[in-house]
Amino acid sequence: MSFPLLTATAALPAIGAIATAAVPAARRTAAKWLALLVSLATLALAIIVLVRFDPDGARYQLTESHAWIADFGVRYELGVDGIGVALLALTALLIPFIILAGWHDADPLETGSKRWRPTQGFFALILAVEAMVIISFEATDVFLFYIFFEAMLIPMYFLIGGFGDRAHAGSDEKAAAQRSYAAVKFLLYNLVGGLIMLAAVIGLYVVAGNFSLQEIAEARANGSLDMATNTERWLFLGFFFAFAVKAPLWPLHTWLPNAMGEATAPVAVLITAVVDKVGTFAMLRFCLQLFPEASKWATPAILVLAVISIIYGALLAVGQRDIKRLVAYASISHFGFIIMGIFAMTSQGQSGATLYMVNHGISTAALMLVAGFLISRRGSRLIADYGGVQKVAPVLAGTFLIGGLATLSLPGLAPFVSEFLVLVGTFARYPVIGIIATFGIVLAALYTLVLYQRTMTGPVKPEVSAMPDLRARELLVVAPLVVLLIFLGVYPKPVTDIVNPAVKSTMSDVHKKDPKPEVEAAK
Amino acid sequence: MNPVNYLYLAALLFTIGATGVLIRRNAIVVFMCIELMLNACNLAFVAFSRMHGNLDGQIIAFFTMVVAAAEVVVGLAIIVSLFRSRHSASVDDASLMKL
Amino acid sequence: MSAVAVHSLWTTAADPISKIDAPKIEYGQLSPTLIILGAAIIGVLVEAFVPRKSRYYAQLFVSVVALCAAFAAVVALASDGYATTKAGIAAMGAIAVDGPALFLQGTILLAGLVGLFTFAERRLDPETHGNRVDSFAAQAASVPGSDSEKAAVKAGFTTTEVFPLLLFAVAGMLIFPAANDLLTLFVALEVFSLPLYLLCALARRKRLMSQEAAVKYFLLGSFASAFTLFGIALLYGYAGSVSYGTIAKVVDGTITTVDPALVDTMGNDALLLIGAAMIVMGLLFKVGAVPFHMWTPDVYQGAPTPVTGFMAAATKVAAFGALLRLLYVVLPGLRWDWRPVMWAVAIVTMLGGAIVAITQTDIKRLLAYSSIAHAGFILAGVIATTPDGVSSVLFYLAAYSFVTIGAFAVVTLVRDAGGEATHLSKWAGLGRRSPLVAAVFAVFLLAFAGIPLTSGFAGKFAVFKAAAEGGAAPLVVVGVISSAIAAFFYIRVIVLMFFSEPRPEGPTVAVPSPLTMTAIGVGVAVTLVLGVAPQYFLDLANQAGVFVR
Amino acid sequence: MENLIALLIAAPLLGAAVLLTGGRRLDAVGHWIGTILAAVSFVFGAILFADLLGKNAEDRTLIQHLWTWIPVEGFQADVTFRLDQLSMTFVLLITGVGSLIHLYSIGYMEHDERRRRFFGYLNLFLAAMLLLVLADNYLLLYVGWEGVGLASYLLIGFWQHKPSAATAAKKAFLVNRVGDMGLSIAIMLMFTTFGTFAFGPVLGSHEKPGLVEGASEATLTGIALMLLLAACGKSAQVPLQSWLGDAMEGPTPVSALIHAATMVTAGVYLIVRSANIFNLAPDAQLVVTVVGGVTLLFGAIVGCAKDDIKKALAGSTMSQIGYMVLAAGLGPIGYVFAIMHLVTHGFFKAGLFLGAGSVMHGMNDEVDMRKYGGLRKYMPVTFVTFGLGYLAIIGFPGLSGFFSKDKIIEAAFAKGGTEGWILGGVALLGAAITAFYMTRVMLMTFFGEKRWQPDAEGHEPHPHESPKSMTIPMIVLAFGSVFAGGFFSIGDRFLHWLEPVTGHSHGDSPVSALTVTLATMVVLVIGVAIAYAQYGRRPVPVVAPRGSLLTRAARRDLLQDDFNHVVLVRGGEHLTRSLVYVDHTLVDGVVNGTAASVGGLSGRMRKLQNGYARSYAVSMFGGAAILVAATLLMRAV
Repeated sequence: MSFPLLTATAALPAIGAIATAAVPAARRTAAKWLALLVSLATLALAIIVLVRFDPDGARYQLTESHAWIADFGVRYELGVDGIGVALLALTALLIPFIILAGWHDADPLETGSKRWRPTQGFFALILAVEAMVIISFEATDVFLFYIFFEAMLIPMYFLIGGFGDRAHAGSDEKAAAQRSYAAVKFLLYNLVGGLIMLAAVIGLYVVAGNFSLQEIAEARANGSLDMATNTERWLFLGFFFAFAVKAPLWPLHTWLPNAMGEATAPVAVLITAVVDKVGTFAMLRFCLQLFPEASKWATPAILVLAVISIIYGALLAVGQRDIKRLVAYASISHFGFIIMGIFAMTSQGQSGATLYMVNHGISTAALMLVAGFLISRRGSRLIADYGGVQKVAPVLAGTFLIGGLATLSLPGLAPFVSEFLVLVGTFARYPVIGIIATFGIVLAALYTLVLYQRTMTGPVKPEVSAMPDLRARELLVVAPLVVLLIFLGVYPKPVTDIVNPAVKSTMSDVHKKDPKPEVEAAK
Repeated sequence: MNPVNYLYLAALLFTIGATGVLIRRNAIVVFMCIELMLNACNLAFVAFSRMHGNLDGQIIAFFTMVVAAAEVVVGLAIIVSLFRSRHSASVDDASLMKL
Repeated sequence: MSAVAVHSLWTTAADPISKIDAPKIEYGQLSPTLIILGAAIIGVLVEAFVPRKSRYYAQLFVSVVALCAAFAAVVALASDGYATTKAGIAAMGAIAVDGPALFLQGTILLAGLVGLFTFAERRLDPETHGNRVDSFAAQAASVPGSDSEKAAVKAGFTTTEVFPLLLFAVAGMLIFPAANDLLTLFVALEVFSLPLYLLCALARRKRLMSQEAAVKYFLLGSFASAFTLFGIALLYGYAGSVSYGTIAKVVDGTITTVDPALVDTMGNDALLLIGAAMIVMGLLFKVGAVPFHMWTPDVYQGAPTPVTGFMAAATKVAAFGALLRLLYVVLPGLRWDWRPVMWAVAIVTMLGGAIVAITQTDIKRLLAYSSIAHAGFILAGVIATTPDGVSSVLFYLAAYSFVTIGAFAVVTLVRDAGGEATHLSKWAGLGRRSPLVAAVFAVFLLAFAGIPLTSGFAGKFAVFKAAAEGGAAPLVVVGVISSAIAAFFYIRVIVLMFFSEPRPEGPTVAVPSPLTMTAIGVGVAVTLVLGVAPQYFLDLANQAGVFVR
Repeated sequence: MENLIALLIAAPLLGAAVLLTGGRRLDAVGHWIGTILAAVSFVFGAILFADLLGKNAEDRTLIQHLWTWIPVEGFQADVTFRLDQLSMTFVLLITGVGSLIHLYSIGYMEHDERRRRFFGYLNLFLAAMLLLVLADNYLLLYVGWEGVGLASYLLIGFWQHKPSAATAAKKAFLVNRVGDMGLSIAIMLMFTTFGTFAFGPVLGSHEKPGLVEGASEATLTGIALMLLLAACGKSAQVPLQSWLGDAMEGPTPVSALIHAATMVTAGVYLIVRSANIFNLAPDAQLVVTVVGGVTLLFGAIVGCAKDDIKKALAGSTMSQIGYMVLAAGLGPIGYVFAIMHLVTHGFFKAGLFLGAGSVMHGMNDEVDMRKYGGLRKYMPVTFVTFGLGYLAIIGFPGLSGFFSKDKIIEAAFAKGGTEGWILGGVALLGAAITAFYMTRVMLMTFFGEKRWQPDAEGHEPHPHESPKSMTIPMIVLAFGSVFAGGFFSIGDRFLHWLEPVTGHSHGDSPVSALTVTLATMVVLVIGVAIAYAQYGRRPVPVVAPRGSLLTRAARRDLLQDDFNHVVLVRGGEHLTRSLVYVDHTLVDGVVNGTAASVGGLSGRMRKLQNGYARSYAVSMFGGAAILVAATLLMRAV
């Protein structure tokens, strides 16, 4: 029985959350530092996991398995494959930045009772989310996964609803109403998805008799467990629906703009860069492995939805007046790419999708956090309220531009690699879909550059004329992300090496081979 | 004569009682209707007991009476207290809580 | 009928009965019930003889001791194997001592104990004339607002009768799920109903509503029990016996001794079906299933909150226990007749409860409707008609009862000038004022909503799983849909507590005595334990999942 | 030796990194750092060039593999550089002209407080452009391709405070993105067809083509057309030419380097590089020639109507690149001459732009030629250099343009058949128009009497010669524009140099080379004469006359922008607006509607709870009745 590394990685932030919540009201700053240190420690653990993980080793590594609820056929089973490790690392990496970026977002405005501790709550909740996300990346037991997939909604819900944007901080009733609307919408949307998945989970148990991903996948593979076609399809749909809501896939996306618009920038990043990844990750891990046939059956429909997401999200991003909502719709477009890559059922597509999850996390974080800094300076989310910022705050503008260029996946920055892989992977099997999706890159350029032009260039608006440039803390948040974007853009090998084997085995799960090129290289 | 007829009677009484509960306003009367229903049950018990030729039914009838008596005790207490505080025994007046 | 027949009847009746062998009572196996009943009677005596000042303490002492002793007895019996191997019928076939009975009795006793704590709480209301007061009327007999009431309050009267009443109710509830013949069933029903009727009428504040609740509960309750009784009569007529075992045999036609009278009644299925339906209806009334639910909101709202909590928890447990036994022991042969009907009932109950709850504005009514919805979920498990179904229901009941009592206990804490502030608008911003209470209540709400890592989720999962395995997949789908709807209004309350600005004239949160604290604490503990590590209790429920015939 | 290739790119990249992250403390020396690093890169280029000359023709290809970029199952992209004669030519052009323009910018941007940043961007551009021409596979080329796009975006919009500049930058990037879309689709097609997109395996060499031979013509045509789309975007060919005119919002050195000499010619590079694909896709080639021909005229016509000196030159750039594309479309006959014209054009067009910049520098950034006049007295050096560039571009015998353009016209005729006649005719006509509008520019700027007045602030411009740092590059470029063509053509040096890569074939022209040359001369004279008649003989009105319909259309880029505006911009706005509406009302509305309807249902069901015990009893009774009935019914059925 070796040291339970994976459990520790998840448990550390959980404990940290409790500890942070327990910090007395007066010692606000202490809570912040505690949270930051915990997240850094988690990052350290994640790195250890990364190091201990052997890409060419067994499919699931660092596994742990303990009896839990025998009665439900549930075991406490953890294990990571390449995909899981990559996303785990991403999560652990982003949280410190999120915490650092949200340093002042939760300083109490109005004095409630002396026991009211928003700051502690804020950081505790972030850590709680981290713990749950991490464990859902590690879980190889469907039920275990489901539990945290659902449970993470609650802290997220409080983060969205409880800690509004400083843009409309204070007692502005309307803002408060919008905020709780967004929070409720987020929760109900995902809860409905989750509950429908619950039905499917139960169904899976009735069919399979246990929840162990490996066992079921094995049994499916060697045919000892055969589902009736319709059963499999229903179960698949049950699972997929929940993931599609979380991801989010058109037309189940409308909660995201509200949530990201109303939440503070760091929380918005938490939603789109971390939590939503669980959805796409789960498609790759659970939908494809548990229901390969049904997945193939549903592929055309899903691809169409994905393409719609890509174009639709981009077009709506163009039409937004609100910076954060714009980023939200951009994310919808990007999630379209990810899902398309997953269901293209080619190695390039799936590797690309996984890479995309990581890159999108980083790029959105960069863009959104800078946007957050911008918004916190001017106290408005409306694009129209800005102009000429580039002149007064060049560094801010520069980082914002880089974030934007990453969002439009400029070659040389990380997202390009993944986006191109997804496109090429899709094109290889579904040329038309691939070509339509390619229009997305033009639209991406459109909304990004329009955003940049309207906010950063042109004559300096009087309201922004006194705007300070990025402060040290903020620079500390953005700079590493930018570096990472460039590094992974020119040298993504470290990630792909981890991901490829996992993708290969996923491909074999769905019994799919890559299409051969028309003209064989004469070797 | 055929004990089945007693059953019909019992059913009839029961229905009358139930109808009374549904249409009468005065709590006391409603309550009496319920008693009527209970007694209809008793009649049924006795009749069945006669048909099966065992005594269970008759014994049950006695239990029922006792229970009915107990209900009377509790019920009247409640109804009276309601009446005293509202000066009305109409069940329709007692409708503070709704929706 | 012919004269001969009449004569024969007379003669048989007139025959001197040679000897009646004295009934054999297994006191040991009945001890839990007997202890409670005994304590209840002692309680009555206490009321009669102990000076008023010290009654409260005496009663509290007696009740606590009795409940603990009874629980100990239950545990002893269970560990002695009566839950599994030695399970049997006691008291001349009147009472079954088996797994479900003991499990539910244990649950009821614990619920009763926790409920008792909330009954005994006297720190919440401000002291009047230097006397600590609890949530019950100083003198139930005195007209609200009258001089006599004022006098009673001044004199510091308290209705300590609530304790014996509670005990009587508990006793009835103990028998109810264990009853092994219809007569016992009926008697037990009345034994626990009547005290509850009274308890509902005893609120200290808002007495008019309290009395109204009592009247409604009483009239409708006895109306329902009249139906039950008639149903019993019909079943008796059908099977010529009220003993579960015999009826079951007659129903599935495995009976050995058939006399001519039985032959022609047996042939008459109408008796059986109508009778069964009516009995089931009586039980559905008690669990508050649609369309027999309409008393629930009014009574829950009007009754003193501690009573509501106790009632909501324990009554459900007892009633579902009885329902299970009836359907699994008496009417298994009739499964194909009652299952579809129960399906319908379960569906309308789940949806109806959830939907109507959305627009409620009073926290107690809200919880009432949520309890209706939960009744629907449990019914889904009942319908499974598998051993899993039984154990899942048992588990659900155990989980649910503590959450409920805890939730209502929290409700008692939030007060303003007019007593408990039950209108939702008053709960706005509670999270800002007293985060801890709000957080605890949020935990309960999440458990109600069935969010993972709470007992609510484990229970819901168990029940739905059983239902799915029992071939009731559509029920599961309806179930998840209605829990989605239900989630909405639980969330609404949370939003209200945490995200809306506190009202300046908002309510205060009273600091309770250790009694209520224990009640709430137990609630939270059970909620989390059953949510995170339910295995042990599931095992218990599984062992307890078999009925004795 | 091949290890030097990476350094070619590394030097300016380093410069960009340092200058852009360096912060204010580098303001003092920033421009020198930038210039020196550009020069360093040029030196490396020269060394490599010498090395290549040392080898014999067929093994003049250096490959440098750095690292594996994207390794995925069945998909491999490497960071590998290929230096052959073709890319070498570009390297020298880019670093050479680039260095000169860096030097020029030192003076030109002297008074701009963001000069350091400007040089950072310039270096960034050099790095990207070099990556573009040195990449050994299409994906890496794509990186450079969009890299130059980014640099051009940043430089066009360098004066961001001017909304016009910001808009122009955005427009340039977007139009290029459309082209890039073509490139990425082309790459995807290659991947699915060949399983790779590296030059070596796919293209092979011109005598021994690679995998392309195995592919169907349809596929190849598809790939070729997609590549052409990319080229159109980058090289401002019809229909994606609209951005180039606006791009003149950028500082003049930028226009000279990026939008005249180097970046805009990348499209030609792409086509010539992919020669083996186009050779096997004749239909695509035809399209290429058509695009080239159309743009040739389009640009020329636009160039005639513009009064803004830079816009006029921009039009001319389009038209000249049209020549190159036309040549590239002709296949092996034309590739070499396309590149040759590209190089010579690099010299004289850069020179012309620098001259224009120098003029503006002396005229308070006045760009309207109608407000110039008679400047030859005030800025002699500029006048001479500009004049030489002018002679070169119109193809004055003996100067660079003469050789390169002449060859192209000849090749066009050599295409044979009606196509040949048409293309040749177009090329000739283009030559005439070129002569016309360039003469016009020349006359309006340097001849006639002075027409300038005080500007808005009321101070009279004092035209003066520019500082050395600006004039030196102009002089050097003037030399290039005079002698390059001759140097290349004498003994077909350039042809032999490039042939191993592009291959070459002599089409049999229906008309002899001499005839073509004479014809060119004739049209040249005609063009000049008309221009002189119009702008030399009588004074140029300061306010532009209304002009003919064609003139007015040409002033507005032949209404192409208006078309874009109406169809794309307006249409797009309406589309997005309506989609926003749809998203809010329909997609979201369904969800909220469901919630609302459930709420309403709840409200109605609530009414049943009317507080009357008796109605509760009724429901119970009814329930019981239903229960009984249902149970009986179950048995009945």
